[in-house]
Amino acid sequence: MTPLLVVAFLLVAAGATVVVLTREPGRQAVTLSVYGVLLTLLFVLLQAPDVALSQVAVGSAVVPLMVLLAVRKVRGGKR
Amino acid sequence: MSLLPYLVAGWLLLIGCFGVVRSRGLVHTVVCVAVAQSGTYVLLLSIGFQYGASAPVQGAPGPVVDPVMQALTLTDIVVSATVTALLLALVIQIAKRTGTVDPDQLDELRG
Amino acid sequence: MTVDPSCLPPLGIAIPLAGACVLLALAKFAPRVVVDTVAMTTAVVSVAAMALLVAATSSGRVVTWVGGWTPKDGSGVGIVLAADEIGAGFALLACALTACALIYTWRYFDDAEAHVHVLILLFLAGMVGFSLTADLFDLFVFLELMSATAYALTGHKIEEPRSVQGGFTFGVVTSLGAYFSLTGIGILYARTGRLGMPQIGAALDGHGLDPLVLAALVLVLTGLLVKAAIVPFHFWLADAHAVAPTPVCVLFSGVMAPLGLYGVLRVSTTVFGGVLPAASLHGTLVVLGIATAALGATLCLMQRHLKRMLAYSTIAHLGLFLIGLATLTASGVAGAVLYVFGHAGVKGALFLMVGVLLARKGSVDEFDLHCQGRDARLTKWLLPLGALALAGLPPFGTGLGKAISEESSGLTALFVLVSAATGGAVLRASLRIHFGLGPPPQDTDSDTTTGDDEKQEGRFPQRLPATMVVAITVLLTGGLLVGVVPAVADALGAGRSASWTEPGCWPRPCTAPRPRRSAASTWSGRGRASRWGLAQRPPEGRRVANWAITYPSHRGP
Amino acid sequence: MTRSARWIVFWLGAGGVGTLIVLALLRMPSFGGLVHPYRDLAVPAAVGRSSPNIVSSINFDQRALDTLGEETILLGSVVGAATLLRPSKDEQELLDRDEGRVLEATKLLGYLLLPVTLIVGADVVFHGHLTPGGGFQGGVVLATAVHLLYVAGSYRLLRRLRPKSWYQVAEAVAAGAFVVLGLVGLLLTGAFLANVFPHGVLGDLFSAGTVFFLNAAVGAEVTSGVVVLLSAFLAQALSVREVS
Repeated sequence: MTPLLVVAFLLVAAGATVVVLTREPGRQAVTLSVYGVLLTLLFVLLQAPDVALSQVAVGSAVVPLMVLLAVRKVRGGKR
Repeated sequence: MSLLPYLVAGWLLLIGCFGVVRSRGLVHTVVCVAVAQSGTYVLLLSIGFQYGASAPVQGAPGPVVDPVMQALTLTDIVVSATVTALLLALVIQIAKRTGTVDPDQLDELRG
Repeated sequence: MTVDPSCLPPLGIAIPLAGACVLLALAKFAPRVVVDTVAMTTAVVSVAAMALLVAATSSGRVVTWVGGWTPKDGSGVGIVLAADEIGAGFALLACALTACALIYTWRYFDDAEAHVHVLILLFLAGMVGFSLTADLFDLFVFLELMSATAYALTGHKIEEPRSVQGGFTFGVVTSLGAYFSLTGIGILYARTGRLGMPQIGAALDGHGLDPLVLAALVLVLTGLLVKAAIVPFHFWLADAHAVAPTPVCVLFSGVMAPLGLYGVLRVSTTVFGGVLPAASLHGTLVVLGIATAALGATLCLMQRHLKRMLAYSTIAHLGLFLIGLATLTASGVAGAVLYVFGHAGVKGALFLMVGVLLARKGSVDEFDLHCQGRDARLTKWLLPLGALALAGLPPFGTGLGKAISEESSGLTALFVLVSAATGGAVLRASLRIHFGLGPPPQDTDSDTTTGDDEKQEGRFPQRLPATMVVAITVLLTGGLLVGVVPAVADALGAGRSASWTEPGCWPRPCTAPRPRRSAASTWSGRGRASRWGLAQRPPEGRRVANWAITYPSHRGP
Repeated sequence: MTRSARWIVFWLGAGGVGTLIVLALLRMPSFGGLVHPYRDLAVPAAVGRSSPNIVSSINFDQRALDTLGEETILLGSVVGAATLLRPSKDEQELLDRDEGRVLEATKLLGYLLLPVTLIVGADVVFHGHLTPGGGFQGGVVLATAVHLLYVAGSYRLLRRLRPKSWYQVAEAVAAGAFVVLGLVGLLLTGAFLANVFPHGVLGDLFSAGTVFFLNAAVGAEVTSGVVVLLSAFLAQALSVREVS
């Protein structure tokens, strides 16, 4: 196993842990987006360009955006 | 070392579940569900990987990595995004109706 | 004109899908009556297609390779759909219940354009696909399709806190379950390099149960057992089924939850049948079934919220179905499936009657409604009848199914107690509401969920719309017919159990002794061919041969 | 379920499942190995149908039913989320709010990126059978492009360019097209979703038969679906307010 792959796998594992441990939902949207990029890098290394494209579009843009909008609405509801 | 990919996949799945149980806010719960699902992407792609093989595009010479697993992962990603959207929509309505997103304060949430 | 039966399974998926697309395109412009007509037509055409399919399965399994990727030289890349009596029966049940739910819906929703109809039709496509697929990854896709549309339908009444919360719990729990299933599917792919269920089964056959296969089994079954609300995954069901719109409850309790059990049966026989010691699987599933049945029945008796009561009765019955299926014998399985069909009709009718009560009286609380139903002409007589049917009264399908499965499982006392308890709970509520039985109950227990803050559904009509009466009658009659028409039991194989134990039939008999293969045997599926009946049953040769898969020669042990 | 009960269930379950998974993983074929039987069948099958992007061939030809299911999940979720996020009886969509002030640089960037993203998105969709990407990825990019207008601070302009109900109709038509293409296969060859169109020359734009058309249908469906989805979320976050 190449060192690059090892690093990528460990980064993904660490990224996921950080996302789960981030309590504040607004900040979690940011960590989730970074985690999406880490996954994308891993997928590129795993020779999966199609999947990487999907992941970068969905995992680090659309889903975090929806999370942000939901957080905003949820906070607004509390006012 | 060759077990690392699978262990990472298992870790993602379990840490996601851990986050769901630990969660004190429903938006956080939804994100943790998405993290749990990302474990399945890593697992599927790792299973399909082959050293020295190229991406399954353009009829490259030599072996390619398993395209079937990549196709399944694509489907999986779509499922993840859509399920996240639906759950977030429900969270927005819960917040509106009850004024809270803390699972401990919601009497109807027994899971 | 004769229809080639192999085009029916994909049509079962395509018809509701096409109907949903048409409806969604028309949603903004079409008047309500057009929407209802299109939805109803789609459901009726689906029922017809699936009825044809059921008829075709009587002469053997109908196998379809989607996209025309029929295996060449025994190995192929495509997705296979396989319909046998049970799978096609479940697909037909899903279509028929959807038709009934849509009849009831005719005068029911008034605010939300056509979106509920679209979701119900997409849900139907998911259920039909789940019943017919023989590809493990497709099983996951259709499981997710059923789940995604189901969350949206559960939370549809967005003004009610309980409704959206029930939908959310349902969503989180079943999604996580499905991801465990997908992990198991991935592990199986890593071992066998296959996705078709019979192909994986052939590759696993005779290699013993190592931890990898065991883990895959547990993981795949987890998602399905969550869907079927089997203990310890039962808690979401009552929260979700009690709050969904009434017509949707019919589908949830009648066919969606039992489909989870059908998935368990299909996976554990087709995929793991060759490696799993039948006794240990049987033991585990029976224990789970007993716990589920006992817990569901107890909680059912304690409810005063009528829809929750029915939901817990569904949990109890799911436990009983699991016990029947776990026998893995011809009669046990047939009995359980018959029980599922009878239960679907009866439970559906009960849910709709509670829906009528809710529409007329504005409550689904047993205490609240005490003596309130004296003037209700329809439910006064039909609700007690439904309660008796739920308890397993003989002429109904529930009675026959219960009789067959209790006989083959040997747990007669449990079956009688559990079904009597659920029927008794509904009967108690019905007598209190319609005949004022007993003194007006006092509110003492503050812990139980009451049903008086439930919002009224529908238009609150002065006269009960004929469509609602028709839907209830059709469902109740259906539950009765399943029991009295011998052809139904026959088609399920209860009457000709001999054919079930023949090799080549599906589900594979797990009672027959299985020759153990030495560990040194290769990973080829050749030994499997005889067990699939290729050698013994030439008349069915073409169809069965489609299943036979040879493996690339480089595959090592 | 109380919090402590939840934890007990979690640790018991995680312990059991974790042990089982680790035991299973020890027996997995080693990472990066040579044995991939399904691939050995799928790659020649894809090349035989003039589809250089093998993943697309699997998604839209060999295992097209998976993709049909996947797109149906997308359709159901979009309809479901839009239904769940509809303004309830005590709410109204207020149109007069325009959100915040945006830096000129951000605005410019947004307007500049818009055409670029649209072109990239379309390219990804239409070369899906040739290069990495396809209907889904391109569709998401296209939908995101439309929403760059929001980044540029012009929510009102976005609303005008984005009549939600028409996108919903477009989504329904695109999803319907997938089903119709499948039924065409059934009519012509007796197999649902069969690849019936001429396969063309490997590497041409119009090659790989039905794959090209299914790709385009999915691209249209995903674009309109994601637009509907994001617009429902945007509306909730920005303009749906309770009427008191």
